[in-house]
Amino acid sequence: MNIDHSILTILILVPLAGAILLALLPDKGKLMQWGALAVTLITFLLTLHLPFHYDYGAASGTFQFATDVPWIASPAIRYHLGVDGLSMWLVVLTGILAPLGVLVSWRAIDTRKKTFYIFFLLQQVAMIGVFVSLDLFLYYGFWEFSLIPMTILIATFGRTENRRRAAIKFFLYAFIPSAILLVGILWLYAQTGTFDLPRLTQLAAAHSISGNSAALWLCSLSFLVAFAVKVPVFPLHGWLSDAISEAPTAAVMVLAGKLGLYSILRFSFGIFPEQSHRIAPLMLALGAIGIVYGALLALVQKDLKRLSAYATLSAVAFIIFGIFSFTVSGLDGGIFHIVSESLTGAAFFMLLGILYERYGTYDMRELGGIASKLPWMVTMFVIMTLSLVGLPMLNGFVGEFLILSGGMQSVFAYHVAWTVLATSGVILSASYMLWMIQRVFYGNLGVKPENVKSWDLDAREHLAMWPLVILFLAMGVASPIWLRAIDAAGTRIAATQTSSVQPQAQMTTASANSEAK
Amino acid sequence: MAAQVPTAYYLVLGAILFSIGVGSFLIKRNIITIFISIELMLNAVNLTFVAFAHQWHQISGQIFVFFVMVVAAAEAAVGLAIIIAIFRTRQTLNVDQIDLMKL
Amino acid sequence: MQLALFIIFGALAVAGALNLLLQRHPINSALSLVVVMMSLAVLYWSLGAEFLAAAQVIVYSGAIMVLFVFVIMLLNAGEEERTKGSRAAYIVGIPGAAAIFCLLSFVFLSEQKALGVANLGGHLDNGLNNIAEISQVLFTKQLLPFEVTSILILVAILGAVVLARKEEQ
Amino acid sequence: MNPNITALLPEYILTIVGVLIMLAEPMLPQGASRKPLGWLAILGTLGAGFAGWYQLHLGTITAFSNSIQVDAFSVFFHLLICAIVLVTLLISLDYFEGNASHSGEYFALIVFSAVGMMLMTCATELLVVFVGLEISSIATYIMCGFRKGSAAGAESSIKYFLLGSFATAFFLYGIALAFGATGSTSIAAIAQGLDTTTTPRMAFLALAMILIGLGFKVSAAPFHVWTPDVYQGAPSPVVGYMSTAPKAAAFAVLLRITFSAFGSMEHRWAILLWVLAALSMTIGNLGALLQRDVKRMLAYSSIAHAGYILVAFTALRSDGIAAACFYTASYAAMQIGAFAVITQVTGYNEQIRTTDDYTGLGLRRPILAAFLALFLISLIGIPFTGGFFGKFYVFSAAIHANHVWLAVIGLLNSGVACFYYLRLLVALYSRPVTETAQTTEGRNLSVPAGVGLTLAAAATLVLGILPGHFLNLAQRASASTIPASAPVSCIEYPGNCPAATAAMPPRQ
Amino acid sequence: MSPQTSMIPTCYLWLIPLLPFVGFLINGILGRKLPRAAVTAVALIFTAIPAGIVAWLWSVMTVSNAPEAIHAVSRPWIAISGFQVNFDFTVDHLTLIMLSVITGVGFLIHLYSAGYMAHEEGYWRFFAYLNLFMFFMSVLVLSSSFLLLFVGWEGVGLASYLLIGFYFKKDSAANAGKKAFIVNRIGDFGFLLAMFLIVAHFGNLNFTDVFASISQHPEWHGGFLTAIALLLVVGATGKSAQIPLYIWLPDAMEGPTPVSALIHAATMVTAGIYMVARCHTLFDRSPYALAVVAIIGAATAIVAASIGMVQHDIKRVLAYSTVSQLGYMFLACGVGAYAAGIFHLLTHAFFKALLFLAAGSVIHALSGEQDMRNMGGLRKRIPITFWTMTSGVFAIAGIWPFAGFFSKDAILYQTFISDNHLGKLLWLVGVVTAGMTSFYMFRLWFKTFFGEERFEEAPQDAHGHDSHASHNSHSHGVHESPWVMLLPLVILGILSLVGGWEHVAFGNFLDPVFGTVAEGTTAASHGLELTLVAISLLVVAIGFFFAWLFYYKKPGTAGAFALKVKPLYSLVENKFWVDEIYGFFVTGLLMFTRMILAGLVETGLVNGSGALTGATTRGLSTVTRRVQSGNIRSYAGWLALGAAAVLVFMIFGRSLWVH
Repeated sequence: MNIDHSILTILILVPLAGAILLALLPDKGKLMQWGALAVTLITFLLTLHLPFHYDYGAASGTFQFATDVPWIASPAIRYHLGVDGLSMWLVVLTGILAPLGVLVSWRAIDTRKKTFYIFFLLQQVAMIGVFVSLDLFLYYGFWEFSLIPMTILIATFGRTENRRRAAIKFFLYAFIPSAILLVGILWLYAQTGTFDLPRLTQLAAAHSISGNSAALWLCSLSFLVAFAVKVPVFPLHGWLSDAISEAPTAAVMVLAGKLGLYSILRFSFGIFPEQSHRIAPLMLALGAIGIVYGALLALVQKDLKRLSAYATLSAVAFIIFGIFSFTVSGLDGGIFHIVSESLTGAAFFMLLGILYERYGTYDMRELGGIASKLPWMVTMFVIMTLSLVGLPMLNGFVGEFLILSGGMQSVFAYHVAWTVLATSGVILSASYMLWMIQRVFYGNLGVKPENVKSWDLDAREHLAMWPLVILFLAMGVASPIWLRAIDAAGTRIAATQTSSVQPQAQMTTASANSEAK
Repeated sequence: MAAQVPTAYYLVLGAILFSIGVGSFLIKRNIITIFISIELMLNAVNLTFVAFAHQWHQISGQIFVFFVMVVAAAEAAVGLAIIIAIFRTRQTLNVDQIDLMKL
Repeated sequence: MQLALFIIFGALAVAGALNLLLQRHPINSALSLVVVMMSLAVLYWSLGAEFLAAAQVIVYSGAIMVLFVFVIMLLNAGEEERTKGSRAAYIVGIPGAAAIFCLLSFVFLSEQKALGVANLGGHLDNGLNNIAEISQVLFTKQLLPFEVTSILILVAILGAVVLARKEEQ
Repeated sequence: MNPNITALLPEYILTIVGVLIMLAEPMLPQGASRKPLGWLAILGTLGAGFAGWYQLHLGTITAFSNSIQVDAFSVFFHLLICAIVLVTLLISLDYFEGNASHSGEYFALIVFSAVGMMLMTCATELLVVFVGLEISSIATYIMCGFRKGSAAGAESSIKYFLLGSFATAFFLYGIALAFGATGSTSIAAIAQGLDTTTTPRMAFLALAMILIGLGFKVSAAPFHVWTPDVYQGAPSPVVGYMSTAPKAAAFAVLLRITFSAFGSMEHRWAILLWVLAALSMTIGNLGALLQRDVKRMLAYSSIAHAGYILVAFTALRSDGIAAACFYTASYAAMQIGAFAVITQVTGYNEQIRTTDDYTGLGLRRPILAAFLALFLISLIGIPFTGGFFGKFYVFSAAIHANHVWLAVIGLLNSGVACFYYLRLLVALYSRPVTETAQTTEGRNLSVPAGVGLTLAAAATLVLGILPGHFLNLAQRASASTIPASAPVSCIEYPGNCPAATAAMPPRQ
Repeated sequence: MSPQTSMIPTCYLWLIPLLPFVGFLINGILGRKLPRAAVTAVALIFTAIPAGIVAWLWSVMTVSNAPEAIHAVSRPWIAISGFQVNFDFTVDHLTLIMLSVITGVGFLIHLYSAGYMAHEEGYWRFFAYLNLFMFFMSVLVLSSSFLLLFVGWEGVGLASYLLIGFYFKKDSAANAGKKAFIVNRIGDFGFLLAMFLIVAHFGNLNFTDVFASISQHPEWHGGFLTAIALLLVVGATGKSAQIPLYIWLPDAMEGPTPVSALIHAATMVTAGIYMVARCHTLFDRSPYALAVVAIIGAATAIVAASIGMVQHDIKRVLAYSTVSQLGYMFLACGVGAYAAGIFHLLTHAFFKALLFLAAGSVIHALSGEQDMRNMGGLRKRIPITFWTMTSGVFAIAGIWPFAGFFSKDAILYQTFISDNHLGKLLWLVGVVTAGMTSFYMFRLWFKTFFGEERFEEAPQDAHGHDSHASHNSHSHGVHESPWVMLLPLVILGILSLVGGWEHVAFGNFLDPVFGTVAEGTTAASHGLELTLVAISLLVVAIGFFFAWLFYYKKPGTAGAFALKVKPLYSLVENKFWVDEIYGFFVTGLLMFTRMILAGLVETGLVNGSGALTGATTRGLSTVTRRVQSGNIRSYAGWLALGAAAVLVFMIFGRSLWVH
């Protein structure tokens, strides 16, 4: 039989079943680890089904592997799944990160493994669900649901006594805007009587969602703000550094970026093309500022986790900058960069986790001179750094280049200035990463490395790192493999040029005001 | 004819009694007295019922009053039992001292 | 006649109510409530509710109030001391009560015309006397509530038993 | 069959069972366990439930000279109340073991109060409503004080009793005024009378008074003040019961009175309820925000949930009523579930009260913690739980009636709410800070309690994941209460129309 | 392209970069396990073969009717709708010259390193990095599009970062590496922006297409072309260590000497010049940009030279001289004499590599001593080194008939006759710089090889050359280097002697690339050329004289003279305080970040807003709970009030609420 129509459902169900299975198994020995590893690997292999059976020639805007059955008659809610170039690679990404997460947690999580792996798998369920669901209700379901496992993971396995605060902070930051998002969704439903995304997109294209432009504008903001907080975009990132510095490695790997960015691309741009164009100049600015801001703050951190947090902020700001340039290049680059940045970030956090396993600290002042003791470690760190600072031939560069050149081509106010500012990020990123490398690995031995007995990467950690390294190279050299599908999506979004693009100066002011209120 | 009284007056009388009932509920400290003031409120309502029954020539109003009486009796039984219980645990009938649970 | 009855017993009722309010000792309050009930009984009668008037005297002031007095005696509740337990009661409560009164009487008086007048022994729909009428309705139209009341009583009894009996252990 | 029998079948069954229990109670020897009576009550409830299910297929029945109308609406609440009673009985079977205090009477009281509530839901005659209300109220007053000797119990009982009677007086006054305005006390007659009434102002007063009385029963702000104290002092299973069943009944009455009796004055009470809803949500959540005592916290949150349900009243009839019914049900499921867990955790002599005492429960009693976590998640309103779908449905209805800002307020409130729920949830799964908790913790989970919990949990999940059938029921209920004349508000889109729903039953 | 393309097996082009990369992979992954011999073998073979291929390319490209360029087209690297970049390589004469420098000199230096690094730990690492560098450098020159060029551009930056920081245990080394990479990044910042502008205006990054469309629009002048050109210049100044971004190069001397020779003298630093030359079509359209290039070049040349005159560290002298020589090349490009620039690049590659290697040999001989004040009289101790070095010194000083003479004079002459308004002034600067050059080079020469021996014999505690540990193995006093080190020296020595003559041989070799620049004028004024030559030779002689006077005839006069012009001297000795000024800016930025961003914005605005909301809610909550006084009567009070409110609302509500 043809698996294509059920594959997405299967992808959601496998980790769920895995979680239930783990709940039933006894928590003894390495059973939990092996179980989780098996489940995640199976999921990953299943996700690989998508790129191999994806119809790259399909008309853009069509969803593949689709499932569409009524779920609830009234309100009209459907169980509608499907992927396109935008979401396909994100699903695969989610698939591959999971087993790596299990591998790095192997030894790091030694107590209450059961709780950990159950919620870890639930987290994966939620994320895959977000990426594949095309019904606003279903999507919102997964979107909200994804908060719970993450919160509990942070609260339970956080690093310091601050964990509970961090967890609640994370949850509140994500939940309250989402509540407003729900209002937006419901309003849309009241206007159109459907939750179905493709349908809504058609309506939006026909300008027939609602005559009330002010309400529509507020609605679009309710969407955008909720997503922007989750990304997070520059001034809304209050939760990020706490959450990242508390959360266990496996959780951090999937904490920021993906979900919010995907949602912006899929829903904000899909349902509110005009409004998105209207707000774009502001977002462009926020993106550029965020890049520099994150990089500068990363530059002055002493704690590796916090440094990585601000690095993440800077990285996602790149993507925001790209997608809101509304140029093919920017959008393609942005989408591509979501994938590559997640991989790089994952590598970063995994390495930090491994380092923490060795020395039990993230404080750079206690580290130093490790390079001579852990050669493989430093090699991996340098490779990751190069990918993060966007060295050509590694994954980071393709995205960055496309994004920034997209910014240069965009039509919005002051785009040149913002592009210049954004590009200066490449200097700063190099600065903080290299400085970190130097402080951690070069120079004289720090306090910890001197006193703590440590060991270089073991087989398991090699197993976890090498796939990423290879992916870095592959994505850096053979980007078309990924861009082929992504380009279709990016081109479509860029093509939704709205008739009502006002003169740019007005647009910025307008969006600024509306943001203010 | 002078002998007639507007129904409204009965209603106002009811309102007066009702409000006095509310007021004494607010003012009295002794639980029993408070309970008594509730009875007063019920009586006010009864008066209103009767007045309306008279105005509409509807017996159901009076029936209602009848039921109110029954209910009042039942409430009295239970209420006084509760009061006894509280007196057992607290040795007081002053409501101002019955505020274990607050905030 | 009607007017006289209304004025006298209305005044009496109000006086009783106020006395209830002002008396410090619960027993006095209880007795002043009896006064109110009695005068109300008269008013009922004047409004053509003979049965209710009787029931008021027998059931209410007879049974219920006796129960009250009994409990007061049982717990020998003395003078209530003027504790300052609650400012809210005075600050928000009394104005609230006053407002309620004003609103009610405002509405009643403003709609006085529509409400019409009451006269002595107000005749009811059919010639039957009041008691017969009540009983008829009670056992046909309002049978269900009447029956259900038994459950109510049952519950009350249960409650009294449960609550009043001492905990044995 | 004689409608007078079929119409009140569940009530009959429960009454008989109650009487049987009362008769059997003295027979049992002094020290003996009263569990058998509990089982008897459970059987009776099941019977009543089946009777209700049976009624569902009889269509609308009116009996006792139109003082009773058994339609989809009342059957919906019959079933709901039966379910609540069932779970309550299950979780409180062992509650009194070892503390022999009239557990027999307890079961009887629950059953009788259930009868009262059921009567409230199917009554079309305010007199019946009043009597039913009194039955349930008095029963609950008593149950609040059931933990004899505990000062808190007596206090909560007296508070509930005094304030309850106070509110009842208002309710009565309302009925009196309604009678004065329309010359009748039956809902249908009032509805007609209002069109011809010569004293509209008095009608307004009547409605206001009735709303005050019922507002108290459903603990909507500003008539909520009693809730926290009473819930805190009462025994946990009783709280679980009284925070769900009487509310459900009261909401049923409120729905009938507002939509059927005073439907023509919707423009008046809709906006009033708008305000009450906003107030209740805000005050409830704010009150709970810094609350350390778990029961008290849940009490406050129940105020907020009452607010959420009131939101549905502001919506257009067709989806408003259905939403209210649905939310009431899902709220009942999660609330009683939460209190079931609390009952199991704290036991009879509730030593475990504060959030800190619950810290680390996930380690000590994983299963209970998991249940509690589920109910909390549902209370927060996380998708795939009844709580979420209820909120979703309610606010969707409100927004459909263009009450967008009410929805904004409400959802912001749910944002505030998630803070305190989450604090407890997080506490469950983090290491204990105080060691006091474990010592006084109750025994391990007994089978009936486990069944009760499972029922509640299952309901919570089913209402969240496959609400199809149940929604259908709720929508039929709402359809049955709408007078034919009433404007049906699903012109805009067919999806929401009860008729359409019946046409295409949801598929899984 | 031209029909001949088919005849030429382009796959060989791929081998040029790929082989070194393979070498890098082998050494990088397995190196730690492999024996040194194997590592060396891998490194050398995988650099030797490309050199062979390049030689073969010469034979192909220089025959008559050879194609102007060989293209190797391949699958796309980045492809989105409306924009595509392939892995395309192109070899034309310019590339050919660069390639020969890279592979040739590169191979020699590999050879040299085999001896020089023989006793290092991380030997394998060194060669892996070196091969990596070869890979990226050849990509840089082979690429046929800006983006691919940028790949090499960044890559060589990376390699130099890794190699400078080779002794990462030394903080100075780690710092230098970081500094080099970041300063280069500042250049790349410009380069990137230039590319974005190009994409925005041409929608394409291929050299051929971009330049073709420029030549199709003769009306384009200045404007965005200037913007692009200037941004490219920023990139070039970063890579080629020109003002204002030259500061990283002197610190880069922390790396092993062969690295300095290969990367920081011969090849990488010339990438900027190569890029400007490559984009000459662009620059020719923007006189303004050209002028900027010329001025930067001249300024850098003289400033660096002046600093070089007072340095004591032998490698730093060479470093500054490199900067100054690069300045010459920039100057050449700036006046449109690309051919001359490239020619100087070639010769400079020879003699500067030689000088570094020789210096390395000296250092090797003195077991790690780098300070010239502790040298002297080495002439007899290490003769071969001395003679080869001499050839290098004469070459760079520009003494006939050494290579430097031809190339430098070509530049000065072109500058003089250029139609640039500043031409004469720039020429003057160039000539003065020539004098300085000869001064500091002979200063180095004298101080190192003549006079009495100022070094202490046979340091037991020898801390290895470049002061890295583990060199105690052969610290047996001053000694001549092994043959693997001397052979490259000799070859390069010969090249720096004869390297200039090929200019005479095929002077128009680059015309296919640059077109015939200023051909007429050269023919016209032969007399002028001779006078200029005379002048520059004279200046060089003066420079030699002073060096001889100060450091050979009567040493010490230098110190006395320095005291006379104390302020000027200290200014120069402290490199015009440039590093300090930059450092001030950087610390300022960090301070700003800590104070304003981290302090104000992050805690105040970002977290503060959230905290404020929380506090407000808590406050409200406290107020709400105050109502719950626990007193029944007050509860009744609230109920009464609420009831009153509801009643009011119901009766008068209509007027309160607009329907």
